[in-house]
Parts: sequence; structure tokens; C-alpha cells
Amino acid sequence: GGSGGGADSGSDTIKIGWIGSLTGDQAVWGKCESQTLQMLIDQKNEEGGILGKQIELIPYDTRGDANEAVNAVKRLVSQDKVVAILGPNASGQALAISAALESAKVADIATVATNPKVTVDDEGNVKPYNYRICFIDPYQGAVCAGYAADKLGYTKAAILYDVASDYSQGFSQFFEETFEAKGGTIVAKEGFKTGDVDFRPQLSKIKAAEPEVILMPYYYKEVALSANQARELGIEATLMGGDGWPSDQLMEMAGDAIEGSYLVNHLDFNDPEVKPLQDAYDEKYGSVLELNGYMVNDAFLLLTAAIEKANTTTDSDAISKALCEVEVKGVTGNIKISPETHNPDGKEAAIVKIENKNYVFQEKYGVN
Amino acid sequence: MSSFLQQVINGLSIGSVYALMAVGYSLVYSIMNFSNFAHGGVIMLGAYIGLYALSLLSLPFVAALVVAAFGAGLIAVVLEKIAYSPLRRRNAPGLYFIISAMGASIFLENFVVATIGPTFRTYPQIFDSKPFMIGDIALGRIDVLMFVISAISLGILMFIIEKTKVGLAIRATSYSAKGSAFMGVNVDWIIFVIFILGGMLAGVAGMLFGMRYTVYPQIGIITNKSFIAAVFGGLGSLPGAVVGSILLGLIETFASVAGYSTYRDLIAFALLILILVVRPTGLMGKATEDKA
Amino acid sequence: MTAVLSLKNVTKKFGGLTAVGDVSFEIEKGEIFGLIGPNGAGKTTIFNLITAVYSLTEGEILFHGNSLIGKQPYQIADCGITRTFQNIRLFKKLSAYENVLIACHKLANYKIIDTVFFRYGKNYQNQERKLHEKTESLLKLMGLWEVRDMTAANLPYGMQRKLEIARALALEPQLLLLDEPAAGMNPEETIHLMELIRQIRDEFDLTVLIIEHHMDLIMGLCDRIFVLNFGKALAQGTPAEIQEDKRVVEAYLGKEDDAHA
Amino acid sequence: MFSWYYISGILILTGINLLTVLGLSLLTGFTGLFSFGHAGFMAIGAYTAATMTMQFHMPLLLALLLGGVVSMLVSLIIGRLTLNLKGDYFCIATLGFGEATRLILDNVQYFGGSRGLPGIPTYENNEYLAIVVFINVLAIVAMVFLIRSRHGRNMVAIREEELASQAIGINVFRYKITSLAISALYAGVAGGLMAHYLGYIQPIMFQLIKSTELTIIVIFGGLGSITGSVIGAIVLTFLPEVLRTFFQWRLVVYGAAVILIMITRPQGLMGGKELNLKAIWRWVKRRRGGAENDSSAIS
Amino acid sequence: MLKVEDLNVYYGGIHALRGVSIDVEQGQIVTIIGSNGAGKSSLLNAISGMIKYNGLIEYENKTLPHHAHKVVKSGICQVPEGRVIFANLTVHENLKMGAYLRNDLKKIQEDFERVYELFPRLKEREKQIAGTLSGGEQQMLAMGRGLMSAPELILLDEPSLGLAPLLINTIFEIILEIKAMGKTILLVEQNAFKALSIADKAYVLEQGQITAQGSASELLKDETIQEAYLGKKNK
Ligand SMILES: Nc1ncnc2c1ncn2[C@@H]1O[C@H](COP(=O)(O)OP(=O)(O)OP(=O)(O)O)[C@@H](O)[C@H]1O
Ligand SMILES: Nc1ncnc2c1ncn2[C@@H]1O[C@H](COP(=O)(O)OP(=O)(O)OP(=O)(O)O)[C@@H](O)[C@H]1O
Ligand SMILES: [Mg+2]
Ligand SMILES: [Mg+2]
Repeated sequence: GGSGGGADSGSDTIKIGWIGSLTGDQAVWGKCESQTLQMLIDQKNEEGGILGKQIELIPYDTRGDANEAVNAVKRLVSQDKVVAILGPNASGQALAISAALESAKVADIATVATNPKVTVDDEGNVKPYNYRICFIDPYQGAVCAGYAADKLGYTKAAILYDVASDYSQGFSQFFEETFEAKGGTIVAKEGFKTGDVDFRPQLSKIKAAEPEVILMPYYYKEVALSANQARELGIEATLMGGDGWPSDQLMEMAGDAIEGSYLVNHLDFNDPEVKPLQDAYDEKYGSVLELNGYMVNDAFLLLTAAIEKANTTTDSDAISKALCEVEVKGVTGNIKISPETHNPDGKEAAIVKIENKNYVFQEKYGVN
Repeated sequence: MSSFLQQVINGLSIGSVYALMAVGYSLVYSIMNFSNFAHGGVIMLGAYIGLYALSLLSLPFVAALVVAAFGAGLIAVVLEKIAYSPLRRRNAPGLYFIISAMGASIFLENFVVATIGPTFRTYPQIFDSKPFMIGDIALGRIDVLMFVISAISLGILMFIIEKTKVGLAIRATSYSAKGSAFMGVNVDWIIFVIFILGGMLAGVAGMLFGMRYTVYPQIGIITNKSFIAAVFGGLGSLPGAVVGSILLGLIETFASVAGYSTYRDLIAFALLILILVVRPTGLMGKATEDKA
Repeated sequence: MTAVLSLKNVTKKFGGLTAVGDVSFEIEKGEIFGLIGPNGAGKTTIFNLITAVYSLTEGEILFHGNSLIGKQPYQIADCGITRTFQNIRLFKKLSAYENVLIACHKLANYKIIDTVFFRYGKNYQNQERKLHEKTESLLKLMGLWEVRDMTAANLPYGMQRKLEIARALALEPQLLLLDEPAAGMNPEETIHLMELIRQIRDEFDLTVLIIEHHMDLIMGLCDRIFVLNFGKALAQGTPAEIQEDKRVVEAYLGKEDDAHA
Repeated sequence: MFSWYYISGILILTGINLLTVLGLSLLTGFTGLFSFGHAGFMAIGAYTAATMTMQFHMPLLLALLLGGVVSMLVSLIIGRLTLNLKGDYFCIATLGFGEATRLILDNVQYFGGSRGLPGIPTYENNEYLAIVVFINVLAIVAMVFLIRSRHGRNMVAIREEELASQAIGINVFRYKITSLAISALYAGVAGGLMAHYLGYIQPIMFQLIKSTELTIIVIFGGLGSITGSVIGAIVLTFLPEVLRTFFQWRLVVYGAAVILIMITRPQGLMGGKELNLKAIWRWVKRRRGGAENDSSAIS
Repeated sequence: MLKVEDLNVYYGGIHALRGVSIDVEQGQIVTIIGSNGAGKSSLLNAISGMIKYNGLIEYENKTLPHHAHKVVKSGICQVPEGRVIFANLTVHENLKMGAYLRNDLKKIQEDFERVYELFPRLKEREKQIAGTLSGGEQQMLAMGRGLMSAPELILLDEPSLGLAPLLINTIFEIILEIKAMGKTILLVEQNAFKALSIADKAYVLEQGQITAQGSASELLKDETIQEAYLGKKNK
């Protein structure tokens, strides 16, 4: 095995690692993420690389498993000698790799790991080498609930969530808290388990509770299935969701069913500024960019800025420190990492409505 | 009341998905006496074959279903030749078959991920996606189709197994391949028949599943549920597989109705254990007193 | 002196079929007691009832005057009754040596904890040695020492039967049940086996209950014989009496048969 | 070419897998019972041990032991209910147990639900490796001692032929439950080790695929062989790492490798044989023309 | 009719048959006697194509195929040692399996009746699951099942095993009856005396080799054979 001449620190390339799911049920996102990153790196290399050095990407599959993520990180930091790592796209793996990152003093920028504890520990101390580019579950949940209550004026909400998914559980929990704080009631909260495909029993119950809005805090395959089944059962409530939704696939799978739904996203897909990225990806891989592609784009921008700022291609610790010192304008907004939380500061969520099978940007919306 | 009826229908239709998968699994189990964990993989491939038959070859529905059935049947047979038949020749115990089947299932799933890719795919719309409405109650069209097809395939299989000579030979072989060989049965042929039948069922199940839901490489995971359903009903008993599946569908549904949707599988498992404690061979499995 | 084993009105029904109906007999200590009868008469069923493989429909089985009802098969073995099986049930994939060694387990009493913490203790080592010695002596006794390392399933049929006997003896039983031990043996081997059984009885102070269809063996070996027919008692007596009994001849032995075989 | 930091991490994982596999080997390889629920026992051990060290600041070894014991107690209940089931019925029941355990953990917010439990104390790599090795050595020795005693042999007898085992006075049910309990103890301790290695646990880590992998290792190594289990755990933990550069083809190769080993060597790598000095000596002798019989699983 | 030449069978390292040659002629009863483990069953299994072998086996001047089901198709049926009945099927279904390769429904029906006539016990137990039959009943079933396939050459491996004395006589009568129908029989028996008394020709197999052969009546008188296989001098 090995990736060829790994340990040579005096080489002309600067090495960046990536970890994420290339297999397993998260592979859709992992694949897009790693491909986008490879594309960005190729572009950057054509432009001359960073600090005059070419960039080399070393991506490893974790199949969504925390143990594998730790192995992959250990291999990246000790053997491949990467200066920083991008990914993974799930909180579980991001949480498990902290210790390995710390002992090697290499930074990791998670893409869509939204669990707050990825970057801060239980006592609220920031973890020195864990960063993220996305907003966190409480934020997303709160935005979603706030928008539903304040802007859309709903008072009765139902939740259908994936018990076995950390993302889904976190999201729904914070939605529930905010929505109730704003005076709304959760009329039904039903769960399912990753891998399920039929939600009609839960939806029938939800229907009986007569909500105005149903939160669907999970990924788009389940969104499509549950939205279709909800409509089949004659449920007419508005559907809402988060950053698990945005995908062209969703339109294809559930176009009519999700018409008129709202979702919280990291950006506006129709923003002319993201067009070049979308086109480049489509041209290179012949498929549409998933959300993870946008996220990894910004993570990569942040990283290159930090490397340039630290002015080193070998000192991973310095690069890590520089991550908080730079500010870049990414496709998901202006990105400035807070030194206290290692989360992007003041990033506002984009509220998107689905109209005529299109993700129509409504407004930037933030809470607190 | 109408919501109760709606839930019964929901339960039945979930059950019929499990049933279609469980029958094929149970068929192989009843002959080979091992849990064919690769059955889910074949179902998944069946779903893809059906999808491509419809979208790339633009075949009409029925033709596509036939293609999916035969395609999956072929895959099942090839799988048998590669992964099981060498074991069979050595009279390896059931355990080894299970492991080989697991290897096959890992292989198939990831082979699809690596080649076709991990993306979800949807079937082109063939039937009106609007359900039949009986008053307030929605009855999905594909659900009805699945139910009917499960019933028909069960009927055909039962007829073959119980009434025909091949069926007799199948049952005999299931107990002792050696004994059947002594009687002039071409054991390889019997196994071929079993796997092609099981595979065809998987193909049909996969295609209908894909139409009802969606197509993705991890469809196989859902078949774990149908294995459990088969155990509910009694391993190796085909009617048992169907009864168990319907039962599981209803249990899952009414666990949600009772307000325990987050503990749904737990309730199903608890009932499974309960049933097995009372009837160690499932609802319709044969209980025989061992003779020394 | 109480009987070693007594069956009182023992009945076993399978659905509508009465495999054993109202059978009573007693076996005295040190006896070799024959159980014969046509195929399907219920002989093996009686063994299965004694060893609790089947549960009794009616009646009672006493061992040294104590009821065996409600006991599990392994508890029957604990009491001192062991058996061989008509359809051989050896530990097929293990060697002959291992088959016997396993069966010797009752001669040791160390606990699971001891195996881990007192492995090199004197007590443990002595007990293990005893098991191996016993195994060796049994295999030698049964003439299996030469084939001790062979996998049981690959042994010739006759040897498998002997191995079953060795395994049953390993528990140092008081009552040994043999179900057709000579099946598949030729007359020469049968006679040899007959002597062996007698020798075992004397050496181990055993009581033996034996089912056989080889009349030479039964008549030459048994002190008393019990004849079953259709699950019911047909006759009981010494070999000489049985051989003369018309009903037995008619139902089981056949007329011209005593000439040979 | 491989760095120690990386290798030692895999070695720790190997040790964790091995510990579970040893227990599972007793259950599957020696007693003939097939489990698809051992990830459940690992989970119970992991959550117990983690809670002990986090909430009650218990020393690591004690917490691990406690994790093992709790998992063992649960196994006694499960065993009581399911051990009378035959073959695949038992197997599916254990599958149900494993999934049910995960589902409960998903729902229990005290343990963080499906979001998992972060902040478990971790240890320096080499130090931890030493602990893992130490525990594994103990576990192997204990297991070998057990296997090579009358108790171990009785379990093998049950695997081979239940009725005959009964007939020679073996309390089949008691041995089965003992075997299950010991394997749950091992799995529980291994789960605790995993928790303190990762510093974070999440129910999804203990899903069916984990149980499956463990069983595959046992069979791969060879039923009824401790050596096989050790070799199997090492090979199959390292294999995905060696294949790491194959990206998404990795598991395709893994699946194919499993099939390949089953059809070419269905008895697994070791298949009832043990590798020890005596066996090696015999092998050497045979090579030199001596005609001695194979070494075997027990005695 | 059947010709075996220089047959060798190995089980791993064990050389179970060492260059065995036998000849069986149409309409004859040929018996093979030998002690435990001599290789008798191995010989029958080789003919049936159940195990691997080296050497030539010809049936009606054609080399026998090496697949069990093809051997049966060419008209040879074995009643195997240890019965190998289908324990999960009923008695009747077991017999039906015997006629698996036959399509002459009427004849099959007749044969059913004949088998039930030969073994009334089987008729009584028609619907019983075969696994619960007594040992002897299973032996009858195995024999009956063999007859149901209406073979030209029937290989019997210890057909009297576990049978009551009265039934043993019946079995041998049946064997003679089969012979009278013009069928050929290759018989392996522990009950060497009986076997030799009905056979035309006999072979003695010892440790995988043929050590004696000849007409059955000759062998019956042979002193060494009497001592080795008949147990005692004929009364
Ligand atoms: N579990 C069972 N279910 C139904 N019938 C049974 C069962 N066990 C035995 N029988 C029937 O009970 C009768 C007695 O059987 P058993 O095995 O005791 O006969 P046996 O005297 O040992 O005969 P053999 O000498 O042929 O071995 C037989 O007719 C058999 O078919
Ligand atoms: N599957 C096997 N593997 C290894 N050795 C075997 C196998 N089958 C038979 N043998 C050996 O081959 C030799 C011949 O066995 P076979 O069964 O042909 O003898 P047999 O004459 O039929 O004996 P019996 O009278 O006991 O039935 C024996 O030594 C036996 O141990
Ligand atoms: Mg009997
Ligand atoms: Mg033989």
C-alpha cells in the first residue's frame, strides 16, 4: 500500500488529506465531496499551486465508520504527512478523530459535521485542531423553527425524524426547543430508523394530529420517500427541512410532493456567483454538484488562505493557528472562524422555497 | 375508524414488501438450510436491471419485469456457482455458506457503489402515483400490485413444491443431497432450479421495490427485516414467510400507532423473541421431536 | 434387594400410535438383560424413555427405587445410566481419543475458574491426568487404541459401534444400555463383542440392558430376556425359555432360523 | 514505510477486535452457536465503561471489567430466552438483540442518543497499546486454558452432537449459557477499550455490520482454533488498511476475499488446528518423513 | 454386465481400495464379503459414482459415467449403507422419490402395491414422517425405495442390518425374487452365511484387495472363509 514517497517532507508538493465516505450509505455525499476537492486542487495547481508548490490530495474512505476515520487520520498525519485534513461529512467521525489530530497537531476542517461538540468539548473548551465550515445543529434548528413561527406564522408543527441519525436527532431537538419557545406546539413527533423506506404509519399519525407544518430533518432520499407518501395519504401541510435536502435528485424523486416546501440551506444555489463552480463540476464529472461540494469549496478556500497566511508548507500547527486569522469569501458566505468555537462566525442561513421544481432563494435569515 | 383502517392498509402494504423478499429467501433456506444473506444483493441488482430495462432499453413494464426477473435469476445462479457450489461439493456446514453469502453481499453492494455509483435513482413513472382512494383511505397502486404478485408467486411456488415431482425432489434434496443422488436426482439441476426461482423472485421484488420507493446500492439492508419476518413465520415455510411478513408489517405499523415509533423495531424484536420462546420454530415452522 | 431399574406400566404414545404400551419389567444388579422384538416393536423407544429423550405418556421408571420422572437427559447420565445409539451418534469430526476423553469428564470435578487460575495446581493436573489415563485404558479395552487418532466418522462401522460403547463406559455407569451394538458386524466380530460385553460387565460391575437382533449374541449373553411385540410385552424369561416360546418364534425368531445365523 | 503511530493505531484496533473475536470464537467455533449480536454486547460494555470513567472517575481497568460484567449479565437474560432455539433461529434472535440494543441507545438521551457520547477520557497511544496487549494476552491465555480443559471439550461436544452430549451427562444448556456469558464478557471489555480509544462512542458504531465483521473473522480464522482467531483478527483488521488506496474498490475486494477464502479453504485459515510449538515440531517431523497424525483442536 | 477393473479409491491419505476387479453377470447374485472397513461400501459407492476413483467401471460394455444421477439413469440403483432415507418426507413420499426417474405411471402404481405387499409395515406407516420410523422400518423403507426405481442392477449394502431375524429371512426371499425377475444383484452382507447361500458368485475383500473369489457354494465350504467370516463352523 502506501501512497508513494509519503514521508519525504522536503518534497515539492504540499499534501492535503481528505476523509469521508466513499462506500456505505453516505457515499453519495462523500463521493461528490472528494471529487469537488480534487477538481479544485487541479485548478489551483494549474494556477501555480500554493506558495509555489503543487498540492497533492490524499483521500481516504471511512465508509462512515469512526474507527476507520481514526485509522485514516493517523495514516494521513503520520505517514502521508499532510498539513491539514478536510472532511469528514458526518459528526460521528469528526468527533472521534480529535485525539489523533491533537497529538499530531494537524487541523481538520469538517464540511457538514453539524454536532456542536465536534469543535468544543463538554466543558465548553474549544478543541484546538477541529474546525468546521458549516453552521451547527442548534443554529439550523433554531433558524428553521424561527422562520416557521415568525415568518410563516405557523403554530402547530409535527416532526418526523430519524432516531438512528445524530444529525436528524440534533436538528429536531433544537427545532422543537425554539418552536415551543416561540409559543408553537409540536403536535406530533414520530421517528424511524435509517434504512427504513416506508413512513406511512408515522405519517398517518401525523395526519391525524393536523399540523400546519411538518419538519423533515434528514437526507433527501428519505425526504423524497416521506414527502411522496405524505401526499399520497392526503397530507397537505407545508414541509420543512434543512441542509440534508438540497439536491437535484430530490426534485427528480419528489418534485410535486415538495412543491411549496421551505428549507434551510447554506447558500442560494441560483446565486450567479456559484455558477462557475457548478459548471466546472458538471463539465468534469457529468453530474450535478451536491451540497457537500459547495462546503468543501469553502473549506478549501479557507485552508489555502491559512496556508498562505502562515507562509509555510510544512508546519501544520502554524497553518492550524492561521485558520482563525483569515477571512475568505466563499460560496456559502463570508467565512471567518471564531477562535472561541472554531465555527464560522455570523454565517447566515439561506431560506429557500421550492417553487416550480426550483430552489428559490427567499432571504438570508439568522437568529440571535 | 378510517385512520385505523388506513393503518391496517399501511401495515399490509409494508408487509407485502417484506413478503416478496421473504419468500425468495425462505425458498433458498428451505432447500439449502442456510440463510442466504446475499439475497438482498440480488434484489438490489434486480431493481437496477428493471430500472435500466425501462429507462435505457425503454421496454414496456411487463417486459422489463421479465427482464429483471431473469436477470436476477441469472445472477443468483452465477452466485451459487461461484460462492456456494464449491462449499456444497465439500459438504461444508451451513455456517460457511452464510459467511460466503455475507462476502457476496458485501461484494455486490460495493461493486455497484464502485461502478454504477452511490446515487439514488428513481424509476420513470409507469403507474399513476396517485393512490386509489376509498373514502378517506389511500391505497397505493403499487402496493396492490405487490400484494397480488406476492400472493401469486407464493401460490405458484407452493404448487411446485407440494405437488410436482421436481418439488418432491427439492424437498428430498433439502434433507439429504446424498440420498437424492442415490435416487438419480441431478442435485446440481435442483439447486439450479431453486436459485433461479429464488433469484427471479428477488428480481421481481427488487423492481417493484424500486418502483415503490427508490433504487440505491444499500437496498439489501431492508431484507434483514424480511429475514426476521421469515423467522416469525417459521424458517423454510413459504406460507410462514408470508404470514410472518404481514405480521411484521402490522406490528411495525401499530407500534407507531401506539406512539412508539422510535422504538418500533425494538417492539418487533421483542415480539419475535416472545414468539420464539413460545414456539421455537416460528408460527408455521414444523416442530419435530428428535428421534434418537 | 431392590432392582437396579424397574419399569412400571410404561406407555408412550405418538399421536394416535402407541409405540410402547403398558410395559413393566425389572432388572437385577449385575444382570445382562436382553430386550428383543420385531422391528418397530418399541425397543429403542424404551431406551429413549429411560434416558429422558422422550417424556413418558404414562407409567413410571425407577432407578434404584428412585423415580426418573422429570429429569433431563444429562441428569439421567449423572444418575449412572448411559447408552449407545442405534443410529450412531458419535462426535463425528473429533478423533476417537477425543470422543472418549470428552465422555470422561465426570471423573474430574474442577470448575471453570480452576481451569484459568489453578491450571498448574496439583489438583487440576492430577484430575486431567486421570482423564487421560482412563481414556487410554478404555480405548485399549475396546481394541481402539490403534485408531485413536482417526476421525470418528471415518472409522469403519463396527469400530464406531465399539467407540460408542467406550464412550458410554467412560462415565463409569451402573447401568449400560446398548442399542444394537453388533449391527453391521460379521458373526466373528459379533462373538468377539459378546465376550467383550461380558468382560466389561464383570470388570466394571455393571448391569447391562441390551437390544439386539443377532440371536447368537442375545442367547449366548443374556441372563434374562424380555420380548416386545407391537409395544406390548410378549414374553419374558431365560434364553432357553424364550427360544422355546411359540409366540416368540412366530412373531420374531422365525421357524427355520435357529439353524444358523 | 508505515509509521508507528499509524500502525500502533491499527494494532490497538486489532486488539479490540481480537478480544471480541476470542469470545465469539468460544461461542461459535467451540460451542457451535452463531451470533449476529455481539456488537450489542460491545455497545453495552462501551457505554458502561465510558459512564464509569466519565461520571464516577473510576480507574480504566476497573471500568472495563465492569463493562464486561454488565454485558455478561445482559447476556444471561438473553441466553435464558433464546438459547433453546435451534440454528438460524438463535442466529436471528441475536441479530434482533444487537439491533434492539442499538435502538435503545439511539433513544436514551442520557447517553446522548444517536448523537453519541463524546468526551470519554483517552490515553496516549503507546500506553494504550500496552494496556490492550496486556488484556489480550490475559484473554488468550485464559481462553486456551478453558478450551483445553474438560469444560472446553464439553463445549466442543455440544457443537458436534447435542443429544450425545446430553447422553454423556453434559448439561447442554448450562454450557451454552456459560459460553455466551464468557463471550459477552470479552465483547463488553472490548467495547470499553474501544470507547477509551476513540474518546467518543455512538450507537451507529455497533450496527449489524460490526457483528457481521466479527463473525467473518472467526470463520475466516477457522472454527475451533484460537490461533486462527488471532491470525484472522490481525489479517482482517489490516486488510482494509492495506487496501486503503483502492478507495471505493476496497470493500469490493474485501467481499471477494471473503468468498475466495471460503471456497478455497472452507475450514478457514486454521480450521480446528492450533499453532503451537508441539504442532510446529510435528510439522517439521512430518516434513522430514515422520508419519504422525495431525494435531487437533482439543486435548 | 458390470465390469470393474483395477479400481482404486483414496480418502485423503487412506488407500481404501487397491486395484479391485470384479465381474457381475446378468441375472446373477454376486456377493462381496469382508470384515469391517474392508472397503465394501467404498466399492459400491464408486460404482454409484458417489465417490472419486481411478480405474475402469463398465456397465453393459460402456464406461459408467462418474455422476451419481447418470449412473441411476443407466439402470443401477443402490440401497445404501446407513439407509440415507429422507427423514423429512413421509414414507410414501420416500417411495415416490425412488421412482424419480420413471415416467410409467401405471407401472409405478403397481410397484407401490408390490412394495407395500412386501412390507406391510410400510403400508401401515404410509403417512408417517420417515425420520421417526424405527431402525428396522427405515431399513425396509430404504429397500422399498430402491425397488421403486426398478433398476436392472441393484446394489445392496447390508440390507439385513438391524432387521429382526424373521425379516432377515424375508429380505433374502425378496432378493431371490428380484433375481427371478431377471434382475442382477450385487450384495454386500455381514451375514456372510446367508449371502453365500443365495449367491451365485462371491468375492472376499480384505483391506481393500480381493483375496478370494469363486462360486458361492465353493467359498461356503472353504475352511479359511468359514473361520474368518462365518464365525463358527456351520452347525
Ligand atoms: N418420534 C416419533 N414419532 C412418531 N412415531 C415414532 C417416533 N419414534 C418412534 N416411533 C414409532 O414407534 C415405533 C417403535 O419405534 P422403535 O424405534 O422403538 O422401534 P424398535 O423396537 O427400536 O425397532 P427396530 O428394531 O427396528 O429398531 C415405530 O413404529 C416407530 O415408527
Ligand atoms: N469419507 C472417508 N474418509 C476417510 N476414510 C474413509 C471414508 N470412508 C471410508 N473410509 C475408510 O475406508 C475404509 C473402507 O471403508 P468402507 O466403508 O468401504 O468399508 P466397509 O467394508 O463397507 O466396512 P463396514 O463393514 O464397516 O461397512 C475404512 O478403513 C474406512 O475407515
Ligand atoms: Mg431400534
Ligand atoms: Mg460398509
